[in-house]
Amino acid sequence: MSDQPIIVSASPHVHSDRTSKKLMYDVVIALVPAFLVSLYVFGFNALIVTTAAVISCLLFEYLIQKYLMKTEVTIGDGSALITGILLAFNLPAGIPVWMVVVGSLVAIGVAKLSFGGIGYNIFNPALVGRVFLLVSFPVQMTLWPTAVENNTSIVDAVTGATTLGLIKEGVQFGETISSLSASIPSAQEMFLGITSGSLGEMSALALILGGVFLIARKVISWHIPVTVLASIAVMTGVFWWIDPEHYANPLIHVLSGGAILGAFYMATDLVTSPVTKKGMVIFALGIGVITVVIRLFGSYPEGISFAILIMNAFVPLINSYFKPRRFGSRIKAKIM
Amino acid sequence: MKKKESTLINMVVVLFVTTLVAGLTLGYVNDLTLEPKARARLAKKANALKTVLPAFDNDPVPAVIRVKSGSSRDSIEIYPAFRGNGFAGAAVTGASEKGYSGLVKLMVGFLPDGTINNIEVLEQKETPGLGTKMKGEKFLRQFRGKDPSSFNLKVEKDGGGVDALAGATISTRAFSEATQQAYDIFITHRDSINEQDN
Amino acid sequence: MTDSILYSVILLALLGTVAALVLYVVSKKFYVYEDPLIATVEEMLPGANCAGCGSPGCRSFAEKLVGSDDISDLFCPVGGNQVMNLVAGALGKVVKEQDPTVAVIRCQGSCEVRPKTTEYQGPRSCAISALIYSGETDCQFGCLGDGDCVEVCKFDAMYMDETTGLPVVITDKCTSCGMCVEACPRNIIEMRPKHKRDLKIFVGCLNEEKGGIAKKACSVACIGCSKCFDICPKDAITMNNNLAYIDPEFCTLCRKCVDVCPTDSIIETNFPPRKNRNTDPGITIKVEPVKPQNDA
Amino acid sequence: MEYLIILIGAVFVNNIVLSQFLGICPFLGVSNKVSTSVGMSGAVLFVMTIATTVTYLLHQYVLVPMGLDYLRTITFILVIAALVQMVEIMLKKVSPPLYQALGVFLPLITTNCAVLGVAILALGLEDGNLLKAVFFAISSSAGFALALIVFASIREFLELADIPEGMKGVPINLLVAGLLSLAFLGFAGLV
Amino acid sequence: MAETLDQKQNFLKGIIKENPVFVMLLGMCPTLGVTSSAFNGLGMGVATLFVLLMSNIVVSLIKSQVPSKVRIPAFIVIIASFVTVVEMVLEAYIPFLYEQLGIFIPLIVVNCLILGRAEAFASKNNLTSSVVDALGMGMGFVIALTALGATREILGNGSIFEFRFVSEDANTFILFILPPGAFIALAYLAIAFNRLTRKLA
Amino acid sequence: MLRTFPKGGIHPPENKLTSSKPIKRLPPPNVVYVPISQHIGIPAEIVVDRKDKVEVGQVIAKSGGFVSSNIHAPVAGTVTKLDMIIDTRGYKQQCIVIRTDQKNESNFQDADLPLIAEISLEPEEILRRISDFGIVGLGGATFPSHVKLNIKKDRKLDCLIINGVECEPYLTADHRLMLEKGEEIMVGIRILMHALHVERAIIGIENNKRDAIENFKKLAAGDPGIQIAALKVKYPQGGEKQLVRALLKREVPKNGLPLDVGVVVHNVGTIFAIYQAVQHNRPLMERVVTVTGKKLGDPSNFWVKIGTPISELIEAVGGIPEDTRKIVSGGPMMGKALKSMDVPVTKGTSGILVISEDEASRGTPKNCIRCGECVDVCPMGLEPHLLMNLSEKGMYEKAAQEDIMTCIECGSCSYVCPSHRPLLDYIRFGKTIAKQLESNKG
Ligand SMILES: Cc1cc2nc3c(=O)[nH]c(=O)nc-3n(C[C@H](O)[C@H](O)[C@H](O)COP(=O)(O)O)c2cc1C
Ligand SMILES: Cc1cc2nc3c(=O)[nH]c(=O)nc-3n(C[C@H](O)[C@H](O)[C@H](O)COP(=O)(O)O)c2cc1C
Ligand SMILES: Cc1cc2nc3c(=O)[nH]c(=O)nc-3n(C[C@H](O)[C@H](O)[C@H](O)COP(=O)(O)O)c2cc1C
Ligand SMILES: Cc1cc2nc3c(=O)[nH]c(=O)nc-3n(C[C@H](O)[C@H](O)[C@H](O)CO)c2cc1C
Ligand code: SF4
Ligand code: SF4
Ligand code: SF4
Ligand code: SF4
Ligand code: FES
Repeated sequence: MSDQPIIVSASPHVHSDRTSKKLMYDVVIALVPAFLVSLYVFGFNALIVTTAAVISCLLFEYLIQKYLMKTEVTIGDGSALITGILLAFNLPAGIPVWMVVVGSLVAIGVAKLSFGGIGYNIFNPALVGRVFLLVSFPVQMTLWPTAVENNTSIVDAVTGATTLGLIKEGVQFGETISSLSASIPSAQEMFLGITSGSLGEMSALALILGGVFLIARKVISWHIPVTVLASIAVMTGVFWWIDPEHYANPLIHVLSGGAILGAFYMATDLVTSPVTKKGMVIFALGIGVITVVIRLFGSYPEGISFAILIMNAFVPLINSYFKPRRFGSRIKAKIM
Repeated sequence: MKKKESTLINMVVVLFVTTLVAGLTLGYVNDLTLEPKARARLAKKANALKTVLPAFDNDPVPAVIRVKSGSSRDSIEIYPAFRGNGFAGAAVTGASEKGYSGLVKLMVGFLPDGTINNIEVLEQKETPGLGTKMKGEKFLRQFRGKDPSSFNLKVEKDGGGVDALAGATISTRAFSEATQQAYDIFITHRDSINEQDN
Repeated sequence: MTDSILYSVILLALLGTVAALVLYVVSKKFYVYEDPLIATVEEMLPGANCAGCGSPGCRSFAEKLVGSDDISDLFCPVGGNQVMNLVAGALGKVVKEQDPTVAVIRCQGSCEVRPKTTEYQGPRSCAISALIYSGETDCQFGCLGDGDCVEVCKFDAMYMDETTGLPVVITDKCTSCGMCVEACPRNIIEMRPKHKRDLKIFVGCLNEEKGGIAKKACSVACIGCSKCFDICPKDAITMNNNLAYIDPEFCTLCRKCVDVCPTDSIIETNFPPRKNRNTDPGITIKVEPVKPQNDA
Repeated sequence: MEYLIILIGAVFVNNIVLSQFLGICPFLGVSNKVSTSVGMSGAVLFVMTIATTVTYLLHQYVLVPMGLDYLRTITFILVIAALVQMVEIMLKKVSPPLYQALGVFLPLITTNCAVLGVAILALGLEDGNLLKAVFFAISSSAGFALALIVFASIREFLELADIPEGMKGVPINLLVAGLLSLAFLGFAGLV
Repeated sequence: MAETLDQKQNFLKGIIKENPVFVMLLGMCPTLGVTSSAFNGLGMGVATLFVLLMSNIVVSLIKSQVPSKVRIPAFIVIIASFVTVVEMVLEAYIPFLYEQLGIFIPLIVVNCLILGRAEAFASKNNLTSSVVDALGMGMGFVIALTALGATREILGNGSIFEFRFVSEDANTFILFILPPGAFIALAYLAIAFNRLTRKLA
Repeated sequence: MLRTFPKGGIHPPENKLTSSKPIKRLPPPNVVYVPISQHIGIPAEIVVDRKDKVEVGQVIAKSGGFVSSNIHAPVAGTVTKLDMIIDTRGYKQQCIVIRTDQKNESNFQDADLPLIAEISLEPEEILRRISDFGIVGLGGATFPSHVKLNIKKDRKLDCLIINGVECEPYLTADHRLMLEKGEEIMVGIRILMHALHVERAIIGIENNKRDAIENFKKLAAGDPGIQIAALKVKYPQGGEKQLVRALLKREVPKNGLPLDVGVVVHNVGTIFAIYQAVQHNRPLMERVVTVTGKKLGDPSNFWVKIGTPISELIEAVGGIPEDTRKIVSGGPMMGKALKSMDVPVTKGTSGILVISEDEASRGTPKNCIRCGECVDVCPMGLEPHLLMNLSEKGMYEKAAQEDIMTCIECGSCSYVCPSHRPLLDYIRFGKTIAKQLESNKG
């Protein structure tokens, strides 16, 4: 018998070895390949932006919890770390560091801790931070350094437009997709990640690799990413089929912009997505549709951030209408 | 407080009296402010004219010429200005629907040779902090003294000479288009205005 | 010019009249009666919606007050006699005066006198831990110390004493709404008459165990020795299941029982200190008026 | 197409609550339960549609011909106030449960900027006609309903959350509204 | 003596304890809608203060004559009249403010603050109290709107009362002049206000 | 494909340390403490007095009402006291204390009675014996069997299900019983089929007990009425609603019983007890108990007399290990943590589990991250995270609307929650309050 008093508690007395901390660090691991690609593409800049975001997210979480809220500090649980990384992944490489810090403050202070911390936030913190910056500083947020192979210096960041930006501008000016095709990177380039855009949305390959890892580790289920990407593909496919000169083909839509990053890592945020599989599918469908609507008809070239935030707002509603079927709720029991 | 019982009579009477008094007051105030209101509306135009036109000594407002232009809903107004007996220039309204939030309406003052003297934004609904910067000195400065026949009224991005507002290319395009429209009208009507007075 | 004034007068007056007429007709046609007294009474009640009166809220209590002929059994503990008299006045009914009462904690099982024998892991809530077992100590009657009572008090009249692990009632703030009595799964809390200067004498223990066992679990337990019962001149004390209880209706606060209790189980509050007996200060619960700031 | 644009505009892009700031009071006040917010949305839909119809006609056929458009505010609000009160009295009789649920809030509709605001905005529609005005009113109330119901469901969820002490109540509700409005910015430029 | 003390309380409560914006959440639409700059906030505040004051006076004068069934319509007509007066005066004499405030001027009519005070206070109290109440509440409103307008203008535009303190192309938080910024700024101002008043109390 | 229930469930490490350990007989202790409430329902009424001499199997407490059960002396000896003893929750309960008469042989007599396969009794008589001999369900709930089997004529019943699932980790009592007493259990099943007039019986066994499945398959060969079904290893396969769903694809309605879908479920232990009662007139006085734990010297399965203090069982496996922090009566998923080792074995005690420091700690609860794991594993289709929050915030009526009452308290949700939330603690509490509210209303 141990000298300490015996423990009494209600059942169950054993627990699986999965912890929320492990889930979070799995996500961090999954993001490593994409980070390496961004390092390769953007060099030092990628490192600066990511470090700034991660450090400021952790720091704000620590400071606010310790001195403002006076609650337990939870920076060890990995969620602020993910928020930092994903925020950075959603920013262009050349953005001034102070803006990254502001974005982190909004993400952690406004979107997460104001609601009581991990688990209670309605909206995806990293995306709130990102959209806040996008709306506040549209210029810096759409200044895309182009990929220069092995570019490791900060200075010669050349700005170029993203694929979606090119298409949007071009179509607005009456050009056709085929006339634009010269300036659009090829599907292969997009897949491997030699194009311009936010830090983390470079390589579809690296992102999918991490995503598959997460699915294999059962951190996320396939429902959200697959539905989001499928609905984007189907919807853009329909428009493309109707008028291929005005609407880009679905492959471009799926591979470009933040579609994959959003579908695998941001729409799947456990806290801000529905709990049931049925709910997840509805949620993801909404994201896909809104993304396409914004991309094709709205004023922003890219819409997945907004789409995720909008659907985040619907999560409580989805959760209360798409409940699991209760056992034994069949009206009439069948006896032979 | 003692509540007053509601009866048909007192309900009708009270509402009748209240509205009666309200009607009287409002009618009266309206009468009082009718003129100042009109004056305020005119003043706005007059002020705008003063800003965009070079020095003049006629009253351009009554001399206004309204022309229909295919591309815009409202008719375009041309305010000719004279100094001494010479043609000093004209202020022309221009509009574009292609602003970020729709209509952008300007008043462009031209010198007789077609050079832009100054521009004033009459109406716009652009996003504060973005599109609204078109009213800023820094932006407007680039148009002054430019002759649209040589200065391409297009955003740099589209191959023109206009330096776009940061983050507000759309607004800039609309602005440029409105200016271009005013210029086109001015050019087509310049001679008739000149003649009209001479 | 004057036309405009005339028109506006005519138009508005017309609209006004029409509106009045329509409203009149509609209100006659769709008339629903509601006793205006209900609103009056509701306004008199404190609006704490604490349910101390037995009705789910002040509004429904008002309905009940207006609806019943005899309101002498109905009482709002928060508003007290003052409010009840006001209500009675408005309704033209009589009320019964009630002695003001206050909550007392009938257990002194601090960590010091009652050692912990097990460690509980689970939500810190008396109701929940009571559901799965008898508590971290060997006394299965005493306070569980998880503060459900403090939690439910709407008037900040209770706090948990960190050192003893027991709740404390701030007598001045207690409105005797009874929420805590209801919340306590062990029925530790009792409403007792407040008396003058808040003098109270009561047995601070609920342990029904036989003397030895009780004493082993907790050194200030009532061991059912009946000494207080024997000495009480007013027969205010009853013995039941090895436990003494002082009936406030008969107790005259003579303090004789306090002296004879071998385990210091009987609590007296707010009496002047006495010279002839040196009480252990750790045992008598002092009512502290201030609430510490750091309770979360 | 025109109607589709009005609908999308009023519901998503220029949502009366989230971007026009009309009807904020009931939005913040009647949104603690999804069920009540549905009731409130219904009431607003009803009042807004009727009010816009009446005021549009009043404006078009009385005020403008008589040159009395400066009486717009006062006549509109009088019509709305009388209308709401009428609905209130009728509801009390016809559907007491609904009245119970909305009771306190019906008078709020009178002082709901959304109703008057939409009535006034409806006058300014491009190539306006009665049908368009009414459709605009319906779309606007749909936008109101959308915002209100989503907001209410979020608030129901937050009831179960441990909101920090200082944020509880007003601030957190405003913050949610703000973030909701931020998300809806994504629809910018759709119409 | 007691009377004046009472009136002071009455006045102060509108600014602090029952601040219409931060505490009572009244009149939120203009609060959020027009406060993209400090000047607009101030203008709207003053316009509202005027209407509130006038309608409180009239309502408290005629309160005993109004039957309950037409109370609201009658009050509204009174309020609407003053609003229309304000509207006409602004258009005539301060046209640029008139344009800035736009649809929110007629909407003063439906500002819950005004009807609420008319209903809850002026219709139950005497003239002096009603005037003091209107002034207190109105000032509370003015202060709140100006503060919110100033905050949004500073953050969003880098200026206050049109006075710029950063260069024209400095990066300001445009979000704060946009609708979401109004909600967010007010949320945190309300916290600040609560903390401040709690400290004062 | 192995049969199983469609939604939810978990698969914790099985840890069946004792599955190959034959059941040993624990010698009767010197003193037994027999509580009078060992079953669900009304406690039995004591019919003996201090100093009375009692024989093995003598009724010492009589059924106290309809849902109640007789209690028999597990040993021969003298009643020394009618005392209080703490129950699993630590509260005091009435019990009968018997000092074993060391001289009385019946205390040590071999209980392995010869098999009697022939069924000679009428259904009424069978049910009477089940009632008289104090048979209660040994699967966990200790519901008096005669009540369960007392089926009204108008109820349709077509299948008897024998629960040999034993899905709880660690426990092997049913497993061993099925191996060692397979023939008796088969007879017991036939007795019940005869008594209930059903043609069909299914024995459900989890696939991790291949030997038991084989054993029964052999024994049931040639009896078309009795099927043996291998089930997927998934907790809580043994919950009767899940079992009925898995075996027959019938869903027991929300607040219903298996009987509502024409089924009666009994645990294998109960069946064995019924066999002994009917064929040998032997009351329920002892049961198989698995005493287990990773740090124990010799974890074993025992035949234990009812009333034996748990401390004696632990002594029998080599005493309590150094770093023990928790002692559980029952399995790790549903068992109760004990406050003291003085608690006696009762009819419902299926195992004693001794857990060490690192296994015992529940971890600190964190905020729910709405991962939905709990929703996924809940076999009843509930939303545990929601129920917990509602219960925590005191919204019991809402919780009742969310079907909190249908929770079977399997603990799967608490088991998986990555944030270590005490979900079931709160749900159980919410159920209690919701039940109170319900009965207040009615
Ligand atoms: C809420 C919001 C308001 C905007 N307002 C304007 C605006 O007033 N004028 C404008 O040209 N662009 C505005 N934009 C940005 C356009 O969508 C578009 O991104 C931009 O005009 C083109 O970017 P560029 O100027 O950097 O090339 C706004 C965007 C958002 C989200
Ligand atoms: C309060 C209560 C009443 C029950 N009534 C009946 C009954 O009338 N008929 C029956 O066959 N079983 C009845 N049962 C037994 C259940 O069918 C079931 O076997 C028992 O609850 C144990 O199941 P468990 O171990 O899965 O919880 C009852 C159980 C309880 C708890
Ligand atoms: C989560 C859960 C798991 C259960 N697991 C088993 C089990 O493994 N074996 C078993 O016999 N009974 C188990 N039961 C009890 C059964 O539901 C049911 O009560 C029992 O089989 C009825 O038989 P009895 O009356 O003979 O005890 C479990 C109950 C629950 C709620
Ligand atoms: C699969 C997964 C995805 C996540 N995605 C995000 C995300 O997109 N943005 C973010 O801020 N945090 C993300 N997190 C971290 C964490 O859940 C988030 O900060 C919570 O919303 C904080 O309450 C993610 C965590 C996991 C496990
Ligand atoms: S013995 Fe009495 S005083 Fe001690 S803990 Fe138990 S109830 Fe409290
Ligand atoms: S008095 Fe009762 S409710 Fe209060 S802490 Fe003790 S046991 Fe809990
Ligand atoms: S809610 Fe109940 S039934 Fe569902 S997993 Fe949890 S304990 Fe099991
Ligand atoms: S398993 Fe735990 S963290 Fe996940 S949803 Fe359920 S309660 Fe929340
Ligand atoms: S205040 Fe004393 S009972 Fe709550």
